[in-house]
Amino acid sequence: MDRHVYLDHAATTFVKKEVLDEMLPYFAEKYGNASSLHRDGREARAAIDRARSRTAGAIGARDEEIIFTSGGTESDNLAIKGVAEAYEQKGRHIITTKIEHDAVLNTCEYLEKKGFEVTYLPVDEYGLVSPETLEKAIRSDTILISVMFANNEIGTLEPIDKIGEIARAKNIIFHTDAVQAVGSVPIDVEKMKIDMLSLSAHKIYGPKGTGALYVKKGIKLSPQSHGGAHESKRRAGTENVPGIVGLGKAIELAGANIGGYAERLRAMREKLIRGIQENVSDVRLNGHPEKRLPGNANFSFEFIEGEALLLLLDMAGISSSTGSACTSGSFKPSHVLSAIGLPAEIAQGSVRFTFGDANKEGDADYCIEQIIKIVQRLRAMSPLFAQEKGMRKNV
Amino acid sequence: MDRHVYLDHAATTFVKKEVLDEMLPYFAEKYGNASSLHRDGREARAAIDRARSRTAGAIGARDEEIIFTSGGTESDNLAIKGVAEAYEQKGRHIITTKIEHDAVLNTCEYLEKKGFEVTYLPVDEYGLVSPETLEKAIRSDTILISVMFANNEIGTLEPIDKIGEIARAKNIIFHTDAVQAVGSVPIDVEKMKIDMLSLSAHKIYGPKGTGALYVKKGIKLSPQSHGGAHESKRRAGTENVPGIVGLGKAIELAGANIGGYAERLRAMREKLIRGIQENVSDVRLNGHPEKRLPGNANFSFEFIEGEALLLLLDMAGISSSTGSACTSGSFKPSHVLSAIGLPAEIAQGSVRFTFGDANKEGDADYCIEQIIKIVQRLRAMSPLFAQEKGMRKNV
Amino acid sequence: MSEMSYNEIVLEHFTNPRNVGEIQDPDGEAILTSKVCGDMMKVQIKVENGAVADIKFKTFGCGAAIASSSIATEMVKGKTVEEALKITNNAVVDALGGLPPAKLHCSVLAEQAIKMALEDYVNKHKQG
Amino acid sequence: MSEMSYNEIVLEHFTNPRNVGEIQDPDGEAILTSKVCGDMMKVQIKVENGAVADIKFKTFGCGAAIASSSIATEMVKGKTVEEALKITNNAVVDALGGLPPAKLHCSVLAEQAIKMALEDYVNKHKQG
Ligand SMILES: Cc1ncc(COP(=O)(O)O)c(C=O)c1O
Ligand SMILES: Cc1ncc(COP(=O)(O)O)c(C=O)c1O
Repeated sequence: MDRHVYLDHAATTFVKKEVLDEMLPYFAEKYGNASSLHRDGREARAAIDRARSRTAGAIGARDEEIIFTSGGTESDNLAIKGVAEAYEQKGRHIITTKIEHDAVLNTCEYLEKKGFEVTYLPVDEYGLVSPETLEKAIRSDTILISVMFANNEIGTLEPIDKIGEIARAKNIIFHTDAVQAVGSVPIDVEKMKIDMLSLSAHKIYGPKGTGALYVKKGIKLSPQSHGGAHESKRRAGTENVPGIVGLGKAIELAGANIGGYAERLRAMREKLIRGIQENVSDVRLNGHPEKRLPGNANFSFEFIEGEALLLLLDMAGISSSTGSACTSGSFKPSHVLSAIGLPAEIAQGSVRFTFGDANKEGDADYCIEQIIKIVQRLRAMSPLFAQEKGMRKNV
Repeated sequence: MDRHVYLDHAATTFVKKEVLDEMLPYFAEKYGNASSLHRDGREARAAIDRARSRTAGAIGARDEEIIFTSGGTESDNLAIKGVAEAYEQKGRHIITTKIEHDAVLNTCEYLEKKGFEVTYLPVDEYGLVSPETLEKAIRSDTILISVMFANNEIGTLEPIDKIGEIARAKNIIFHTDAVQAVGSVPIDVEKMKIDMLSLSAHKIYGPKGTGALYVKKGIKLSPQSHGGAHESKRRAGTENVPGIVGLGKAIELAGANIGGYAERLRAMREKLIRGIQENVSDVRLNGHPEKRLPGNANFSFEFIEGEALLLLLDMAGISSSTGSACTSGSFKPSHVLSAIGLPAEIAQGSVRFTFGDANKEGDADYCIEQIIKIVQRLRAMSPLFAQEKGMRKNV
Repeated sequence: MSEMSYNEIVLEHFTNPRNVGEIQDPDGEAILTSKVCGDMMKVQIKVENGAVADIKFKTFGCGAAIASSSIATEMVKGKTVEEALKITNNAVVDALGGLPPAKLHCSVLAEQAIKMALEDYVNKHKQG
Repeated sequence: MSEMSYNEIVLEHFTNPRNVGEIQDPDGEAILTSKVCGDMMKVQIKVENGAVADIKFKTFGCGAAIASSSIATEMVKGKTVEEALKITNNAVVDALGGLPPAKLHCSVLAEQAIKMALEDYVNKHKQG
């Protein structure tokens, strides 16, 4: 099978040519250490400064509010542990949600072991957090609210501006994991009253291993990486100059094209959804019908198991994911699908398709065609399907 | 001035062509997420596996003992905090030295704030740690010994095998920061009884933003980055595939060439040392005369200040460093030079030259010629030099 | 991790599973759900002259579960009931040329479901 | 950080410092060591008709210290002693077009050493 259709852009994307072109000189030619005073060092420093401005500009922040990290995971860890450590005298209560990425959830669980208390807010059947529920969860010792901008599995967009409003009114630091949202949804940290925001380059056609954390001026943050005085002493480690340059270019490109990009993805995604819903029975679209990332479609195909579907799709040249890429290969049904109330056996049959710039006209059609065939084939060998259809016949 | 002589290889190196060539496909073509089950993911996973074998092979470790990180700083942080957290029930005492890199020192200082006790071993005038002193510092609650393989400022090579011997005999975990040593000195973790070892790609002609931590099988390590189940659950975060591929290639190349490389560097370095010592008065070579990294020369030029010297060298096209690149621009005299007993005003006149593959025949000569001129010029405007020479005349 | 990916034999059995289907009036049958992952396997057998003359399965499960079902049913086909009852999940894994560590339990599902169908036959046979 | 690098004016004064040297029989002089970083500046002045007719310095210090010494001595040259005493480190920094934040104290060294040399002259003058 020669055809290759990449429908896993939420897991990672390719690096765009314009991005790689800007990065290249910083590997073998302009290779100075940005901390060095000499010409090679200054050249590297200037490149980082430019990337910082571009990154800040893309989300409405100021240059000095951007800390470069090794990715979204580090940004989330730094935000949450950094605030927890800096404000523990003030309080030890954190509010987050049940559907965060593991980088947030596991960090919160780690803090629970260290004596912090964490409230994991529920979500409704679409994956939406309720601002009212959130407001009620706030206590006098709450020091941080962390709610993701967009969910990586089901694509649901959370009511970030409402949450920002509440957090600001109560004077509580508000962090959002926007790793999936940046590049697909316009973001303005000022308007949205966001105090901290995590982002990652490899989700927006930049390089893997580079991310950033926006931290509003005035917020204290205990560094989590100790060493040299890099990143205004908030993140030690020799700067990944080519990576940072790549992030700067990628986020600038993303910002410039956001409207058209979202439109393009939405069109392909809607075609896929329609095609599946019209041709496959017993299928469920997970996530919110409108408030969702433009490229995301997440289906539960009843009576079959997701990995088997994923493998046969892969053999047909289609790259997809069961839930989050990070949890593929684990058995616990996705915590996100559990949180929206899907029974385990239905959650098990879930597959995520995420569109992006690797896709072209016709990919959705090809995908529909293959899904129909493969679902049929797997159901034919599923004892659940036989039971169910048998039962219905008997009614 | 068109001539450019890079003598700051200890700060960072360029990425070699062979290394970049292997990395390139992983940006825009083979861009899968190594955690994904589909073909794109498997391709990325295979590349990481290969890099892991190469990295393990270069230091005599097993594949599963290698954890990829975002650099030397993260490796040091993970090693020290990871062991501290995993073994704090056993004891809260750590032994290190006064001349470690900030990535180790600041991590230890952080742990002191958290209730750990740290012994900072002194060094002699050459920067050597005494194994006897180390042995005496061991207590029943000592859980970790961390001694660097080679010092980044003065190049001194520590008696690692003796320390390994002692640590193993006392059953204490032994970590070494080998960021400067890898590629210049042969390393075998098995023979040297090293339990943990930090390394960084950008010091060995690999990319910035990638490093590794070797952790001997059986040692417990509390992860410091929480999130997905990457790196056998010891370091969360989407893998930087091109970076890891680059590290694998760079360390393989380094291992294959180590003898010739060290010889080449040593020859250039010795020429520089001789040239300076024969032509400049009141100059001191810091570090050990023989037990030192092949590329490192560190001088203290009395009566002048290092940054001024560095700037004029820079104008003459020579890139050098005052102490560690990370501390350039800070005022505290280098902690390493203080530890070897240099008075502050002499430490202030110190400059490090580190040779590597960016250098060619004649670089040492050019450097000698420029240093002679610049030192003369700065001394001519130094009140200290006038005093000193005046005093000597008066004797 | 590389431990996540399947070898050629597994992929071949997963893609072209043998013995999928149902048997009318089976001599023994069983449905089993894995406690580990919720995968489910249904096995039906036809016994002739004390040997497994035919065997069919339906499986709701991942690649490893389907491949294990396929190869395990192949392994018992033609064997005497007594011999067939000796099947172990290790033998299934070996026949598959290995499974990712996290997927070993899928071979257990196949072993147990087949054994249960055989036992179902033995029990009915005793009574009859 | 970009805050570490020097601008053109600073680099020019550092590379071609004015008024380096010594004065035989100065009318006022001073040597001052910075408590912040250990840099040292020596200043000598010649006064004619109440004005700074000549000024020379020697500085042990970084780029900022040398550039500050150079521009500060230029600024007071020709001024009356009274006017010269009004020199501030801010004026020195302004004349240099700014200094990296961490290097501001170097301008203080220049200001203070020059003031001390001027005061040395004033004191001697009073007494004489
Ligand atoms: C919502 C979300 N947060 C955090 C991360 C982690 O980012 P990274 O892969 O850069 O570590 C991801 C992606 O894996 C994500 O989708
Ligand atoms: C001895 C030593 N340890 C640790 C580091 C930190 O490594 P990295 O620059 O990859 O963060 C360096 C280099 O800066 C070093 O020289």
